[in-house]
Amino acid sequence: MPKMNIIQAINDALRVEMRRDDRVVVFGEDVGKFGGVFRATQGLQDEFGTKRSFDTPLSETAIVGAAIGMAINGLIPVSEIQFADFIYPAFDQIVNEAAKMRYRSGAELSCPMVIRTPYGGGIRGGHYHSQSPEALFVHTPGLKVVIPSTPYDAKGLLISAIRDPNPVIFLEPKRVYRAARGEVPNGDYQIPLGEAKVLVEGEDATIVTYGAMVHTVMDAVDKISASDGITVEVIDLRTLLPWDVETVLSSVEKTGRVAIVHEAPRTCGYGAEIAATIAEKSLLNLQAPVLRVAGLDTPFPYTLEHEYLPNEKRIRKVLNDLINY
Amino acid sequence: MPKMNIIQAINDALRVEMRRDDRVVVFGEDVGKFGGVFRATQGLQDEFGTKRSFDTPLSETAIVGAAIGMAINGLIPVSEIQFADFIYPAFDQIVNEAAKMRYRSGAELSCPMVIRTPYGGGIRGGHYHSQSPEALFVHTPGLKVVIPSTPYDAKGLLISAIRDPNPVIFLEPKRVYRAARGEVPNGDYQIPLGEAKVLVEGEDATIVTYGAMVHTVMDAVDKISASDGITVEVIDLRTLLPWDVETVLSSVEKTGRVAIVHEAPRTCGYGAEIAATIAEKSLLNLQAPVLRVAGLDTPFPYTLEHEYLPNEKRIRKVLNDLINY
Amino acid sequence: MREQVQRIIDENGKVIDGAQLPDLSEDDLIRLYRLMLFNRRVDERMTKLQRQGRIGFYVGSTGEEASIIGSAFALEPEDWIVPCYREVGAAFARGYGLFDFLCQIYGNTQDVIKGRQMPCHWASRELRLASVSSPVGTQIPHALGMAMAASIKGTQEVALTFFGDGATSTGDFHVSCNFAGVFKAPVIFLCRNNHWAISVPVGAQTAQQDLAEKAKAYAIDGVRVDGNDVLAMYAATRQAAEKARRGEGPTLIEAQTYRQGAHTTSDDPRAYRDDAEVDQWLEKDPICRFRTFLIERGVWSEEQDSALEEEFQEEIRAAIEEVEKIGPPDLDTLFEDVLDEVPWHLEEQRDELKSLSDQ
Amino acid sequence: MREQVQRIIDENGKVIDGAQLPDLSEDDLIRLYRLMLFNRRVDERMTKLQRQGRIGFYVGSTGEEASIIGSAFALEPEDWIVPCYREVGAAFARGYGLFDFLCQIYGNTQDVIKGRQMPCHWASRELRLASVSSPVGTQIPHALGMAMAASIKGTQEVALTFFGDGATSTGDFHVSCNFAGVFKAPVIFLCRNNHWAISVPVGAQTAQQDLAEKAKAYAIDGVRVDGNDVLAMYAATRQAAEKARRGEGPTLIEAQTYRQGAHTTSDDPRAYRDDAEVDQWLEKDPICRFRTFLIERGVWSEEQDSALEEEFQEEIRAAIEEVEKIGPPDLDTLFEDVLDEVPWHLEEQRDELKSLSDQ
Ligand SMILES: Cc1ncc(C[n+]2csc(CCOP(=O)(O)OP(=O)(O)O)c2C)c(N)n1
Ligand SMILES: Cc1ncc(C[n+]2csc(CCOP(=O)(O)OP(=O)(O)O)c2C)c(N)n1
Ligand SMILES: [Mg+2]
Ligand SMILES: [Mg+2]
Repeated sequence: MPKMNIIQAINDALRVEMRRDDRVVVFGEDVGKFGGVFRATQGLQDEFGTKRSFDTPLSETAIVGAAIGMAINGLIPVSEIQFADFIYPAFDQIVNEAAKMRYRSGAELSCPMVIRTPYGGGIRGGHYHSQSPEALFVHTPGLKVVIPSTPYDAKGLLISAIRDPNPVIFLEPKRVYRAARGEVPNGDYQIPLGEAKVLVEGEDATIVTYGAMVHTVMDAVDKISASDGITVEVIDLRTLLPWDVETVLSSVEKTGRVAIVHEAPRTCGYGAEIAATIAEKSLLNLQAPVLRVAGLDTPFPYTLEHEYLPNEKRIRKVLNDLINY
Repeated sequence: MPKMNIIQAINDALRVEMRRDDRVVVFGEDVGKFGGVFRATQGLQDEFGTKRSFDTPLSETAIVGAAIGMAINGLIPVSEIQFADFIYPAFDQIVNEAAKMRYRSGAELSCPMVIRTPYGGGIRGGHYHSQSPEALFVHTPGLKVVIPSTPYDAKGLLISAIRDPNPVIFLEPKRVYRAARGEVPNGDYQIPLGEAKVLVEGEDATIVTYGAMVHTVMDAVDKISASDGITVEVIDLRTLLPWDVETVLSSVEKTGRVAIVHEAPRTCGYGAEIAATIAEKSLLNLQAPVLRVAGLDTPFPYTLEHEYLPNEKRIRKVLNDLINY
Repeated sequence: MREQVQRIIDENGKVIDGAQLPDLSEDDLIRLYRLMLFNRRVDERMTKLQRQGRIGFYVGSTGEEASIIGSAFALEPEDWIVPCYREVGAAFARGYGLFDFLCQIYGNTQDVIKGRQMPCHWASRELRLASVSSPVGTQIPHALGMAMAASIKGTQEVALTFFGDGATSTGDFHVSCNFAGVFKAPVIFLCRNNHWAISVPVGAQTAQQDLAEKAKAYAIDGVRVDGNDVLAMYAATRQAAEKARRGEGPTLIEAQTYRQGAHTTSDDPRAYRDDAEVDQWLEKDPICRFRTFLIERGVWSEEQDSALEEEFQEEIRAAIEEVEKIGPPDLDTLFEDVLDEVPWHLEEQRDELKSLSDQ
Repeated sequence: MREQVQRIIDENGKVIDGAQLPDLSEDDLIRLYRLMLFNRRVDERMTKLQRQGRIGFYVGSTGEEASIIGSAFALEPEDWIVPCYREVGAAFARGYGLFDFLCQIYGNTQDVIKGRQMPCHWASRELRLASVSSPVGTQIPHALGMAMAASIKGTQEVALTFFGDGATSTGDFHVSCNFAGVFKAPVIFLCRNNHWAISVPVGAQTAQQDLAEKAKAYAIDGVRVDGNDVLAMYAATRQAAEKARRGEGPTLIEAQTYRQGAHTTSDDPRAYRDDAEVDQWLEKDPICRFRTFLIERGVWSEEQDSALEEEFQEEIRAAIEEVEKIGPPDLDTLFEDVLDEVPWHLEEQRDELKSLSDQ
């Protein structure tokens, strides 16, 4: 099996789907000729032509709005928003239009479409090249929200997202776009949306996480397990909505101690939902409060971004707090 | 003291502030001559002229974007978004610009401004005249978020919001705009942002709520207390960010049983944050899981809106579940 | 250089000197008339129902029927119509039935969209009628996307989107026109300039009140049409559709018309506009004018007109009677169609609600 | 009717027949030249620092200095400048210092904005320089609002906002121009048409490539100016500002110029554009042209030029040396300025972080 990074895996997924189904079209700012500022769409215009892979003028509103119209009229648009920080001009089209189209039309119309966008910090991107807006989309009924953490998952999840009949927000962990490498099968395979993955089994505590934070957590847990002699179960959610409550709850049953790690701001972040659900459904299993390690409730900073982001120190502290509760 | 409804109280607050401080300007769609589709700005143009109270063209983006510029250049803009459902075209200006202006400029510039908008269901408004987007703003660092439930609070909180040096999202419970009536002092008074109000004290359980749901909860609690012989403490948060964690936690200490009631969708809603925080900070006081009564995770419906909204039945059930846990 | 307003029949129903009548059969002319009159009578009846509290809300289009129906009539069945909230006349022109419309308004079990939206928010895949939503302007990029899809697929359909003068102030209008210019998308931007956006007159909406002129910002064609002249609306739309099908790109059509009534049943325009202005426009009413034209041409008569009025009255009455017997949608429908399948968290919410409603 | 491009000196530094030189002293002319040259040398040096990994990122403006500095120079100190990310030259024209700029780039303790944003995202209340943000177009409505505030307060300040050709595709551009037209706001929309938006040429950005023409959609004035002619830029901006101050409303100025370099240090334009096109524009370089003009006019000499180059080299070197000694901001700064006061939840987060960093 070839080794790929996440960018290559995404490129490969797009290629597989564009070959398989000529309704799939790929577009966005700098996406066509240039192949995207992160080069995720490189070579697609050469292979599939300018009708199926093209540049657009600079408007996220129109990119998403047009994608909705294309989806209704028989295509499967896979649009790119250059950075998740720039998705807000399309927010109305996403939350008021795409998300509600199937419901509001009694399923007369629907929007099978994917919006791909790199999210997250750690690349010295400051306020506007670092945000993690997943909670906003999870709070919007009518969307699926997916965040892969590895090349293998990225390809399999993106293929599933493209074939899914619902609008899918596909957030890509740009911090590990190139750093995360792994084996990726050639050709066609899917990873079902809605299924989490237990990355490592453990007995003493559970960490629920996703996206770029998976790597931070795995590194930290490796070290902490080695130094402290504890075992930590790590769950990569992969799909944030609908999320895999069963996998999470059965881990909680086992360990009784849970932390959620994400880099979006803490208040009303995705971790709040997981924490609230666990405390609601599994209170009697809990040996300690469900704790959250999250981004700070500040705009994303520049110089001190690594102070902002969850890191080994904070993960170590939270595991300590859980275990010594 | 005169009796007013919420619309009148808001109108009165605007008038008090416009008289006191000529930097305060009021504008939005249909706000000037007509006085707003809910008539909250009625008479202001007559009293203060077209420079300080005026109609705008139809663009929420420009309304909020211009408000930011006005705030930077010495005014205190109080803009109206006709329905909260129409705030999304301004989402980028709110979350990426207004919310981050002070932080990103090292406090060189700031946005003292208020965005008023009616929110919530129960008026047969369907998808687009019923939404409750508060969680989206609470999740955005740099904003304050306020929701009054009574005329008295509406006036006092709006005056505080106008004098606050931060951008404030002021969500108005349109369902009870006219139905909620009460005594409202003449002239100038403030209710500090960030302070909740214990509406009724109780021993057996706590309900945390805000906005229009305060009325639903109070009605339900009245009946349930009478029929079931229990006492329920009801807390009206009034400010959602920063929220009054002390008042909530001391109630939890007392009752050990909490439910949160709001009408926004449940998943990643505001209730998740309160539930997660309580379970984190006060686990050992909890005699039962923190439960949420919320809007459904669907777009807001039309015919069945009262099935969508939290109601007495659901509040009764949740109190039962809490008490019989 | 301000171009002329396209007109075919004048305010008195006379053919304008030198104007060319579109190639429409007598049957078609009568169909156009029937549609406009039907639209108006439905509007009137629904407004009354709302006053009586029998329905929750209604959006009328009195005075704007020609702009809505004339343009829709010029399209082919495979073309998409992408409306805002005020164009059920276009749906009727497509064959959308009164029964379906009423079920939508009542939001009952037979409502295609399952009682999920306010009145006048219909949709029909079969008839290629996109789904109405309330936010102003948001449908415009959808029409763009449908048209781009047609170009990409190499099919011949055109997308026509309706919107008001107020909508030209939105970002959605601008970005869609700009994309359409770049991609030469087969889309028709049909702006019903009815001179008001709730209480805001077009003069306060934009300094460029010659709305068709806005097309120049995108190097696309802009035409201005007497929106109360159903034949001119038909001809202009037909031309734009043919041009689009030839791959020559989009057109912005400004239909100059007038909102004779309230914005919706929630509105009372006496609070903000002068009767004198309304009266002026009543003289230019599109239906009276077309009726005179038909009668003078000998394809229609007063007697036929009276009969038609009776026919419509009875049809509408009977439909209401039938629809009012139908009950509200089932609780289950609340949870369907959020996604294609009901996810676990909605199953939980559904089960809880059902267990409570069984009590 | 496409109007002419406003020019004063041609590509060889000669005054164009019949062109009127703006009323600028010799000192002012030299100041303009110094600013442009300084801007370019700073850009070059910063780009190198980025290559060396000493700074994280940089946005240059090589080739566009005249459009940026000529326009800023035409304003009064009380006027607002509302930039995007490419106009530090305008800040320099206002008196913004290199030291401050470098501190911002390094995001250190002396950075006015406390290390919170990427390089080139400066702000200064005192100098009436609005805060740079990365999203394209979002600053345009702020300038509108500042201008509206001036009208409302009855003061005389004008707001000038810079943006690129790509930004004309955004909704923010449209809605701001439309409001400005309606309210006759004293705002100048200054579009640097540098012909590229990252990899997208202006020809793929909009079908209306005569960007000044877009002003017609709002019935506001649109003028096209040779953006590489610093005197023409000065004159056009001055005129627009005077008009705005007289209460005669906004102007859209299209400055026709060219992005000679990469979009930012993250970009490599060889992947998408031809060298031949770049070479053509190098011939029209704004600095060379103005230098020739000054020398031919006798207000400048080769010797002065060499001395100036040395002066700048030393100034920049010394500033970098000083700034590189300064450390990063304190942890506390992370939590300040989110709101005017630190709320309880941020206090908790701060205390936790501090206790961990003390370990
Ligand atoms: C984005 C948005 N903002 C505000 C509203 C409230 N609103 C409903 S209709 C309307 C006026 C629309 O005017 P116009 O576009 O001219 O259409 P018309 O109603 O005249 O047909 C307004 C402001 C809305 N529906 N959507
Ligand atoms: C809303 C938004 N979308 C996308 C981007 C990514 N981006 C940064 S600069 C740029 C091109 C801008 O081109 P133009 O407006 O011509 O300005 P220039 O860089 O040429 O000065 C793009 C697409 C962004 N910053 N903001
Ligand atoms: Mg209108
Ligand atoms: Mg450019």
